[in-house]
Amino acid sequence: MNTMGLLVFDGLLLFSIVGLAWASLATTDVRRGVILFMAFGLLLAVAWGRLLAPDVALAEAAIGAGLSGALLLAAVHRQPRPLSPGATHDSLYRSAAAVSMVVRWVVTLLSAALAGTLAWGLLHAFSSTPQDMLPRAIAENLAASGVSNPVTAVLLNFRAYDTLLELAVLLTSVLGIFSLGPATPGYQPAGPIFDGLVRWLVPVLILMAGYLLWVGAHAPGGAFQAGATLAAAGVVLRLAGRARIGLPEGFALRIVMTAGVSVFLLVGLTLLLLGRPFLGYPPAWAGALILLIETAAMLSIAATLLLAFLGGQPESTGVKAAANRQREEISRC
Amino acid sequence: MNWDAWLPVLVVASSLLPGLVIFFLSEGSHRLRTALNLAGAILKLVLVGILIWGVFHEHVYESRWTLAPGLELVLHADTLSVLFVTLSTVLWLVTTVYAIGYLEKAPHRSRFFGFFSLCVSATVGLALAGNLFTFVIFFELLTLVTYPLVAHRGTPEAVRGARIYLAYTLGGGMLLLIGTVWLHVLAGPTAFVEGGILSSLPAAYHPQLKIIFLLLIMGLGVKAALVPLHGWLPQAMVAPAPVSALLHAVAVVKAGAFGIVRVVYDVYGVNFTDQLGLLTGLGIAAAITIVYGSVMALFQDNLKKRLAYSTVSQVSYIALGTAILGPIGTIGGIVHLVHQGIMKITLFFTAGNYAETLGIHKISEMNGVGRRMPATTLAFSIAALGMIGVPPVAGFVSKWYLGLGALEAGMAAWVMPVLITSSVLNAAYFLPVLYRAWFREPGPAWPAEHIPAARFETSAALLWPPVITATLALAAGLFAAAPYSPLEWATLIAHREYGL
Amino acid sequence: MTDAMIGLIALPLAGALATLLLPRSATAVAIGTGLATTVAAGLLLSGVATQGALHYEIGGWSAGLGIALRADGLSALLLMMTALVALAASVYASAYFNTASERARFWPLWLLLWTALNALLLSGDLFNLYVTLELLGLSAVALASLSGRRAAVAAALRYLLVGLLGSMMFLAGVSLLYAGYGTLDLAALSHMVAPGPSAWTALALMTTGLLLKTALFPLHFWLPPAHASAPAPVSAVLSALVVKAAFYLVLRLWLDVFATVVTPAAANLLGLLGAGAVLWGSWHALQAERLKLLAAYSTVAQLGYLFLFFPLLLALPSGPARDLAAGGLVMLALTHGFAKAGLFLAIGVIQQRCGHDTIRQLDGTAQRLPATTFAIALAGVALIGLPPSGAFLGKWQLLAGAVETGQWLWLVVTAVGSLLAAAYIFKVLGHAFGHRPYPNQPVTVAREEWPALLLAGMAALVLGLSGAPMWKLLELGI
Amino acid sequence: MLTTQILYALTGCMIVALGLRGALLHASVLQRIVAINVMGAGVFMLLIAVAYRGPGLPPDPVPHALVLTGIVVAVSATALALALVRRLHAEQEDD
Repeated sequence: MNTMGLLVFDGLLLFSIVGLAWASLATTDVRRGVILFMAFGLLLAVAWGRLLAPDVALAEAAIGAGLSGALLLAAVHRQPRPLSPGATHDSLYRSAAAVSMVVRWVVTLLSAALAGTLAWGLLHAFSSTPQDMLPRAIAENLAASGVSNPVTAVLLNFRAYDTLLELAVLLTSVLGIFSLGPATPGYQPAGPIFDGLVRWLVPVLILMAGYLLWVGAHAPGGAFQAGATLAAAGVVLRLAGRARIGLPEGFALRIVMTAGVSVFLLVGLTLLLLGRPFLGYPPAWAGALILLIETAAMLSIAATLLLAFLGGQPESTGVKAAANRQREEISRC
Repeated sequence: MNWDAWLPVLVVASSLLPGLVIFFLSEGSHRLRTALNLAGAILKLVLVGILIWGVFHEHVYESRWTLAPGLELVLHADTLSVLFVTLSTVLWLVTTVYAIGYLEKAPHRSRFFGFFSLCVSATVGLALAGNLFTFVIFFELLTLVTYPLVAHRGTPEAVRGARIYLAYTLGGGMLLLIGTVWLHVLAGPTAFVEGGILSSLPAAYHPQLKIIFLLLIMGLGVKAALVPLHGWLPQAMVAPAPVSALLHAVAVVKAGAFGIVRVVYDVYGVNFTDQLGLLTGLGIAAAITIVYGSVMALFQDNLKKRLAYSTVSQVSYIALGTAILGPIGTIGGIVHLVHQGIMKITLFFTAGNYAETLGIHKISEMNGVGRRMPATTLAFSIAALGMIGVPPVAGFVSKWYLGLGALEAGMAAWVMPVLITSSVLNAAYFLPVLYRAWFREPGPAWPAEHIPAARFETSAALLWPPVITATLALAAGLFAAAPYSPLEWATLIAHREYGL
Repeated sequence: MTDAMIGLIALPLAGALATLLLPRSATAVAIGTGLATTVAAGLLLSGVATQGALHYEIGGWSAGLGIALRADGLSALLLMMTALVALAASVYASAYFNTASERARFWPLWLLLWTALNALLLSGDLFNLYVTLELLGLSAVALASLSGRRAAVAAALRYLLVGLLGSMMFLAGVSLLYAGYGTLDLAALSHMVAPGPSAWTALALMTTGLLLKTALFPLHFWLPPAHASAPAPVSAVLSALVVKAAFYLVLRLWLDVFATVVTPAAANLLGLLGAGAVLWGSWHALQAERLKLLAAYSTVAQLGYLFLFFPLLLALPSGPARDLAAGGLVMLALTHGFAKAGLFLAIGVIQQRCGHDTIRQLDGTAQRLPATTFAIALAGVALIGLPPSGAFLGKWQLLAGAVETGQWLWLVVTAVGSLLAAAYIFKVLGHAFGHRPYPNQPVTVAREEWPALLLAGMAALVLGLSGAPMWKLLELGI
Repeated sequence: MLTTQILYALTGCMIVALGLRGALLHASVLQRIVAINVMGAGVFMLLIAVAYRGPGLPPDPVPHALVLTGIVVAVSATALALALVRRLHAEQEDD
């Protein structure tokens, strides 16, 4: 692929990405917007591949386009009638039609100005000599990190604290979803063809998740991509109307949800007790510890993403998910 | 522990601690509350006695506490602060007795006496303040703790009056704060030093110092009820009698006047203030207030309103005294701080008695009250005559020194007419009341006779305080030359201020 | 002492997991964790006071490669305040939520919020700050929508969307800095950042993002409904801590990282926005019909004061005068934290006892709950900035700085703001005087009123009178 | 190849602008959530463009890790937002 061919490819790819983004946002029909957004996500994954970022491409395809798309489509599907503007409109932005042209122009100019300054700052940053201090440091310490894939090394060793907090973010969002009400009603059982597809697809997805988890140590993959694939298996089962989608019940469910964060924290603290810095894996043990953490993380990521898709705690569990929230009793004065 | 550093703190704490305890007492425990109040008052009196003896013998009492680098809470007892502390302590004791009698069956007494003690602590703290920063802190605290007292009754007028009071005093407090900060930036932490510290500043600062002086005086003027800023005083008369007595005759109004004296003598220095040409401005404002207050008092039928306007004019005598350059004028001004306090509190006590015993609120209802309540009306007459300036009551002494000071400072041209007209006006609004009380036939029945005429004309706790303060006013006039009398102490202050 | 830093993050996170796994004993576990975290905060504060700024590299990797935790005077003080306010609010919450299912849902999110606050105040790495900001935003939104009522959910949704916009802008700024200087470590960046288009754009983007999260004047529309509709302990922590953490970041960026890039003109713009916030917030607080809205608008106003310090700190030459102004800023921030938390908790008591918090019908309540009214009065004193409170010292330094640098506008704005604050606080307190007899016992609901009283007392009395050692501690910070 | 990096970075800026415009203008909450996700994708493109060193050379792994974390954070925020929207619909039916 000579440089001219690459340039054409890039041009085509970027033009379609921007086109899809614009189309997805310009339409007033939410369903059409969501579907275009999913296409945008997939093309984005291709772009990451083009920029030699395979790990991110996998994650983008699985989580960015896949799961976000699924969540959005489920939300659009559940939306009874176009949300009356009165419900959640801000006092500043009335429904699209009523917004005067002035506001549209002002906002467009504002965003264009933001893009301009961002580009101006970036060009200035690129013009100065690229600082390769960090990549070199990673290359030197890669041997001591216990994994050979640099991205996994950064995610789970050098910047392990970020990943710990990120898992906490995931846990927080699911706890927030739980507090907002019961899960959505299921889907009607799938027809024979879809059922057949599911019978084949789910085992492959589970196998792929295991592979992705294992391969993450030395090639693109890792806990996030594996977790997302596992969640995808659950989503497919849910769409096929199956009652049991592999999620444990009650206390076990809570164990799986918190597995990622608690294993991470336990490893970190035990290392601290052994005199090592917090989350400072001894080089000899680094590989094994990272795999242990990644397995736990995969399980909790899969569980949390699936629960997010379900929209709450599955009904059949023991916890009293009351149908509607009983109001707080406030004693009269 | 070294006694010198802790005495000022103890003086302030002797009313602060009982106050805090009283807050949490339940309504029912009268005896404990009364005991705490009186114990606090007597303890403070004893401590102040030691203070007077110490300061008289050039003994230094000072306690410091740093709030932030460059900002120190300083309590320093010098001659001027001791004068105001003694006045507050004596009158607080008397007023507590009066208040216990006055609020016999009223609700919320724990809250009342709690804030009452806090208010006295703020006043004493303000008097003992060693620098302008501490003064401002206690000045604002005074506003804060007097608001609930003014609004104590809870009636819509009381809450409205309290809100007006708050608006004025917080506005004034903000001006004072800005002036103090500005001065702090120019001249660093401004301690109160006899003779003032600002004269050493370079001439370039003089215009700024003039603006700062204006800000400070306006901030203090709100509480000292100088004319444009006096609006809150008549409104605050909705407060119960002991509150009007102590607060508007002694604590709040005097705090403003005391502040003006401090700023002129111990921050700027009286000669430097005159050099900046600010004294005449202050004098004119005081003169206008004196005349305005007296004129307005003429038209008030409500007894407490008339006394309120009389307070407005009388307090400005102190400001007038500070505006008269020279020791004699200063003595006149400072001694009036004490005399006016004693006389005015008697008047408010007696007004409270009339209201509480016979339900009299208006002067038109006071016909022949002398026959029904001779002792109270006698006290009222002594104090009223003192206000007019009739010897031998204390008021005469201060007016005499003010006049003498004006002559000595060559400002007699406009000060004497002001003194004369105001005395005439005082007579014009007090003598008819006396005539109506003594020589008119009483009406068929009193508006609302709560307390029947038993052995005394009213309950003991209501009767004795005005009698005591009336005798004090008389004594301050008769024994003016005695050692430790207010006049002697004022002379000592003036000599130390002028470095004689 | 560096273990205290790890403790401050690990303890609440472990607590959150424990309360999620053991819902029945959640309250006991949560209060226990809260106490332990407060002890850790105390240890850290004493550590910083004795040994100066502390520094900890997570995983043992050197700065830049790994993530560094930093604790200097400013962050140690804010951590101590966070711990005290959160502990008091936890005690309050244990009595506020009366159904077991609510408590089981509340505690894990509450401790995750606490983790996010501690992690943010300790973090010394730009991207780590982005993750903590997100964790903070999400847990705050989840808590705000806990009651499930329509108003709360709608306000929480808008809060989330605004928060996401803010985070995205912050991340854009982070990517710019990484493109230009190749590192994410704050300390390294503060030496490398030089004035230039990429630095200005990054600063502008990150500041806009953070201003969205701090709800500074033009971008404040989401705060009042969100804070007013959240449950009482949540709105206390939202107003006192969450918005302040975002302000702490703006302060850290402007005075530490971008110290060489920041221009007086930019600082004056921040000052103007702050002045707008003071006037707009105070005016709307005065018009508010409900106590919680009044407190929320008061938050918008009080944050305006904190932004007034920026033009002063830029104009003052570095030296004792600047340290005093910085000390005043921190004192004002701490006092507002305590006072606003106390105020919201007290309002919660009134709302729970009466079912409403409309100011006009407050008469009966204010007289029947003397301890709550006293807490509101103390908190009010601190919000206005009247003496014994810490805010008085803070406003004194603000006025002194304004006079010294000749920027009179800030002086006038502070004066008008304080008087407006007095107006709306005493509008509420006016209802405390009536003729209904007082109950014999001043405290009616001990576990709810004591936290409010202690927090308000801390702001109005303790900080004001014993604030002196704080200034020495700050020499190490800004 | 410098031009690829700049090309993708500029596209990233454009996508950020589109996302911001959509987020501020749309009234329907769902479309606003989509717009915010698009804006996030734009910022991620900036990061990945910054990491790109040229066709043959190994890219800088740090921005990749950051974007991975960013994607997961974005999806959790979207999930919570959608749950809030669903709750709002449920409340709308009640009253």
